[in-house]
Amino acid sequence: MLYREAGQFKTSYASDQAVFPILQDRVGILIILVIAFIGIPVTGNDFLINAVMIPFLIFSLAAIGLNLLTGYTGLLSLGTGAFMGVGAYACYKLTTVFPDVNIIIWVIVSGFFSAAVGAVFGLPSLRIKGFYLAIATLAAQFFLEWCFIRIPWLYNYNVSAAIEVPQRELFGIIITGPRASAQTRYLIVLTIVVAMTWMASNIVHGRIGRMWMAIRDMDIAAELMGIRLLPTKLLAFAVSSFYCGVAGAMLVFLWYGGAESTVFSINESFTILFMIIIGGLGSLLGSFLGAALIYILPIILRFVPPQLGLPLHAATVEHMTFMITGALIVFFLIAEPAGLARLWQIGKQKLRVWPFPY
Amino acid sequence: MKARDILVGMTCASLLGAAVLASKAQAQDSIYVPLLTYRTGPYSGSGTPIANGMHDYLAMLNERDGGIGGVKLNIEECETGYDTKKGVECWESIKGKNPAVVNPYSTGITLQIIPKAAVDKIPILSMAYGLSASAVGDKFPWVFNPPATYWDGLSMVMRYIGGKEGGLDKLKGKTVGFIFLESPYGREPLPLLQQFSKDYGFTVKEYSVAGKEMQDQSAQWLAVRRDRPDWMIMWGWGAMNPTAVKRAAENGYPMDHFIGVWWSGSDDDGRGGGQTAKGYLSLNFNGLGSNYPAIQDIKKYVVDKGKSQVEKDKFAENFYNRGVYNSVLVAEAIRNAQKLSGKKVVTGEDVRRGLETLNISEAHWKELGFPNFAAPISGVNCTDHNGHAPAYMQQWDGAKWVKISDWIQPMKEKVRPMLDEAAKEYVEKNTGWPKRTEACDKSS
Amino acid sequence: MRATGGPEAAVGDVLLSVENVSLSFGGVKAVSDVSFDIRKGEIRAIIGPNGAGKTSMLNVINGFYHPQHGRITFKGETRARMRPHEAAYGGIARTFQNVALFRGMTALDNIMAGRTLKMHTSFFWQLFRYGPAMREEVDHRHRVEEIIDFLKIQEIRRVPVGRLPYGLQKRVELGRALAMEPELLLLDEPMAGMNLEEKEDMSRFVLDVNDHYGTTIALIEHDMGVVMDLSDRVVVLDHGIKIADGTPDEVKRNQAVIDAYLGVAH
Amino acid sequence: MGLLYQIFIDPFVQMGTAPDLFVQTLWEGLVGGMLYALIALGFVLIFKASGVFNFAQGIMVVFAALTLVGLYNVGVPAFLALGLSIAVMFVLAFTVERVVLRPLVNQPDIILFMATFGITYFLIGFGEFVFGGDPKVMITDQLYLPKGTITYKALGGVVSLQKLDIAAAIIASIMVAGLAVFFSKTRIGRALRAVADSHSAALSVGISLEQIWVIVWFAAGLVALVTGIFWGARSDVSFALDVIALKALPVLILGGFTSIPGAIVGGLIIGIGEKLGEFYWGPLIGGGTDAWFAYVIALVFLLFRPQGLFGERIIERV
Repeated sequence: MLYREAGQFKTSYASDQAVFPILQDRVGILIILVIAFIGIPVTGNDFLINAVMIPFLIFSLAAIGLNLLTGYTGLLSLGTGAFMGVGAYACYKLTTVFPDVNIIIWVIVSGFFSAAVGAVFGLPSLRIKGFYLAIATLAAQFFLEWCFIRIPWLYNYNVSAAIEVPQRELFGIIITGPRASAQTRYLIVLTIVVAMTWMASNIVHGRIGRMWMAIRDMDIAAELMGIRLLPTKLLAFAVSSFYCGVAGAMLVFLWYGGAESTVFSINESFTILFMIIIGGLGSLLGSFLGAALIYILPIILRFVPPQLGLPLHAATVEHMTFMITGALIVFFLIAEPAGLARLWQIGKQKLRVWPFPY
Repeated sequence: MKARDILVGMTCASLLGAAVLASKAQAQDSIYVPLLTYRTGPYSGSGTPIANGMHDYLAMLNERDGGIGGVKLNIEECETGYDTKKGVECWESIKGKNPAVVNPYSTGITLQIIPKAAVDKIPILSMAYGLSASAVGDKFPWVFNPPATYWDGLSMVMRYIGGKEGGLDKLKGKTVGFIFLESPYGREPLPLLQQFSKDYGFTVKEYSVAGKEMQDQSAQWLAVRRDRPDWMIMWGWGAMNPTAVKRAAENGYPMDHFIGVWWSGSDDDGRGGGQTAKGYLSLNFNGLGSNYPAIQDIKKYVVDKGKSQVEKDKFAENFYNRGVYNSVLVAEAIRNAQKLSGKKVVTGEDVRRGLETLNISEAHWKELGFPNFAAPISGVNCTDHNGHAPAYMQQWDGAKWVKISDWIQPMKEKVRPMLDEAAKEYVEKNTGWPKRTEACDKSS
Repeated sequence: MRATGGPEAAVGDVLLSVENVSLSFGGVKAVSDVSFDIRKGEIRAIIGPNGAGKTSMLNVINGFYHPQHGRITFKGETRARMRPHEAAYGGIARTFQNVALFRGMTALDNIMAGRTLKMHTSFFWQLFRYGPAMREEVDHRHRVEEIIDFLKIQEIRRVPVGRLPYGLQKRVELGRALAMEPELLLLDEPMAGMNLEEKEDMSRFVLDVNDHYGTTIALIEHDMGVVMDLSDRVVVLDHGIKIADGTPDEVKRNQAVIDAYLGVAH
Repeated sequence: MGLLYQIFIDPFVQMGTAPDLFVQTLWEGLVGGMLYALIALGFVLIFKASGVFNFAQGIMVVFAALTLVGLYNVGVPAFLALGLSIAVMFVLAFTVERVVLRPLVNQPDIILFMATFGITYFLIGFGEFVFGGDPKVMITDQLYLPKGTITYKALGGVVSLQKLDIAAAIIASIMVAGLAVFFSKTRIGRALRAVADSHSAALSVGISLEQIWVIVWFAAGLVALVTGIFWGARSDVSFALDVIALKALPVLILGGFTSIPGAIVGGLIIGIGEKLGEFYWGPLIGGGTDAWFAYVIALVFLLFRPQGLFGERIIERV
């Protein structure tokens, strides 16, 4: 099918204001969704679903969360890991105190706890920005991490200070805990991620998204246009943390099956940040592309060189991952600050005029 | 624009490549032994020698004997960085490749994968670490932690202290400090320590060291100075150990009253403090030095052939030998499994049976080329997945470790009931924990 | 289009007045004791040499700077200081000396952003982009398209403004200000850096806005010709002090003004 | 009541009854703070001259120390290794300028800031790749650094000071004094200060911006090396130090981003504050407070005095 928009005239502003105005894009999304919802669970092996797809989707959601804050609103945060942690611990407390309520509800509700905490730590954003704010979010990161260890109530006084995921069911199907099948967990994760991505897309394409981007691009002009900075920034913090919180809860309940505080360390914050830098700041698509690249890079390094007859030590893979990630960040910031998402657009642009580039 | 084109191309190519390769299946004519190791990050100081030891013994079996029972071992390391998260990722990525046994090498990782083991039918060998309660075989059929649990270890330390004080009842009114890494590992002995404190009437002071602060520790040791504990016990790991030893010496703490568990006794741990660390004590259960035929074989078949990552001067250090010890258990479990199942290429289920019948007598140790290397492993069976073997005390003489005691037996009578209790509690907490269905083999 | 007034609104009542405003930054006086007023429907120019305090004056009017002394009366309400969102809600819009567009957004989104004040659907509907949210989006899109047509920038709708040439950026910025349907439009050097043709276009737009929507305009401009052609009344600042106020002709003949320009410029 | 007593009375009673421990705590805080201050100093040098907020400064400390020890471990004599490490830091400065800074010139600050994350990660991977990830013992003896403990019997107890820490304090003071002289007396130093104000002013002194960047990054590299030596001597050299190095960020908030005295005073305040807080008040809330103390102090500062103790007020313009 050729990628052409010729002949597609918009007859109303409503259709022109749609998120995907071009028919081929809508068809493309549909195909991807069909593959994701039917193709992968039916044909994919356990490794693909469990070790690649589930974490990829969860990290994508966290990356979307951070992207709403950093990419769309221009507020750099290094506290993503901790906000994810709030979601995870909130979900753990909720499901152990009220075990009868369905776990999926608690996964979503835990996002609200994360949102509240995020909004509190977003308060300084009125007075400070840029790397000042980044340092302020470090306070959130380290303080919350400390709470995850020193407030035993949060992990039900387990001696190990770790949280373990209890087994929960939905319509008689086990959906959490070690006995839940990869397919089930994958479908739950996918549904939540798709729904929340759709909502994020609605937000950023509407009034709120424009307010956020206005603040990002020129906060003074935005303020003089009547956009109130503090509520808007706090909303960005809250929504972003909501996404991160749900991602954190899913990370523990639908992927790891248990966690200790170190899961939500500063390194997690950096990983997510790198995903959006490489994927593309201010792009939902970029969040997915960045998560794919950062998450799959070590897997590539583990599998590709041995096939080429260059076995790498496990530690070397780790070192290479660090080096390549670092180099990629610098490279992208220099060559294509808009990240993979922009490359994708350029690719599409080329396809649109192909085969006659001029 | 050029750079962009290259970027587009590279990205597409690598994503495609990954997709193709990741889905490639593994041929099974060897036994897959994944090793969860860490040679990077803050804990690599402890992790690297162990990783070398584990790898090199198995590699030696491949080189010298052509594997085990004629089947080559496919040894593959997965880097965890002592990070629970990465450990779980390792588990997820290896579980499809029919691993014989998994050595998580982190209590945190062990805790996370214990529930997965039964489902994925992969036995876990958490050698002298992990969840103490997992020694209870009828509750944890897939988890093994020989030769001794942390609770055994703590009881040995108490026995040693009792010996020095002239009886454990003499501890009444004294203070015992416990400095530990803030992690599931460091916290594991806490319940038993509290129990001891109740039983013998001493006060416990806890000093937790967060991973971030482990290279500093000045606050903790100032508090030690304030509290003046009579004995200090340490459950430390990685860069925490040498720093703690150094800070203890700086603060004038009597080093011969400072006792580390077996994981706080690597050569690097003592070396960090050098001469000032003289007198520091730690538990150990494996032999020191390279004076064993099998260790010499490792040197001959692996190290000298350049097939090891170990630095020459770190060969056969304490933690290297610890790694070797671990691999001996793995190898013997696989051998048992081959015997029990009659198969050459054994699966995780077979190796589980092999571990359950693990029995290494003194004569067998000698046969393997490790005369007097370690205490016999005799107590492992279906209900006891640990064996509660003894350990000995070693002391840093300023340059190396010296064995200073005989085998110290754990207080099994005290530990075992508590283990049963803890296992029961664990099962109650985890609703839907499956009953043991695996049949029990007779010990070989 | 306008909420109040209309094309027929004649030059009349005082819309905004500043009285005895003084503003300083750490001892440096930017504006001292300046008073003037802006009447409904007029085009009011603020001129003066570099560093005269013109931009600071605009910043005081729309609440970005808070003067140490003086009062501002806007639509009959007097206050010591304006706050940015109060000014915006009250109907003051503004363009900037160095274009302050939202560079990462398209021209359309920039102008749509100008409608923010007028949009009210709740966060909940926004989440689903359905029902009231979608209706509102389409309604405002209609208004924005009118402005786009008016400014003749149809073909650059979907272009991120960072990639537009300077002249067009200025035009989009004007569009964004117009989208707020202001009663008072502050233009800070709308023609700076433009060639003659662009200046003529822009002048026409300014006059059209004043005519068509009846919007009161206050502008800062360096090009004397433009100022004299466009404005109804001119206030002249120099070194933060008001030195003249009156019709273009009066100001042109004012000796203080001539001195200030000769003395500073060349 | 009991809680109030524990918060407001008991810690001071403890200070009074065991003054030796109080002095010791102060000293430990001072030493820790000095190391924070040295890292912050590296930040300030780079920020002043290039406006780049160099997140990688903490990693440069580890990298420099690791290079030194790594070279020594492969058989290079200690002082030659020191010289080579200095050379490596120069190469690093040069490379960073060429590969990262120059292509990113005129980009928004935040982009440069994020680029230094990239440098950070690259250095971690590169350092471990070349020298291995295991912690290494600093070669204090070979560099003729003093070791051992000076113990004073005073204040009804014992106060023990590490000779090494004293040496670190002295060398750090010399270095700061040297930098001060460099900035005020030499031509390059004055150019550096000029560049902080305006880039064209620097050009008029006849030094290109590129050269200046190399120079400040190199200077920051030297500061990192010195810091790394002393820090490495206190604990072992490994990348586990990087999280502690992050504490230099709150120090900067306290001291202001452009002030050298600010960096030092800020470092000492945070060092002493977190140790006193942890020792006397930490146990009340479970201990381990030094993990976040510095950041929360910085947060409070950001809310009430964003420009720091010594920074200048920022005026926004349109």
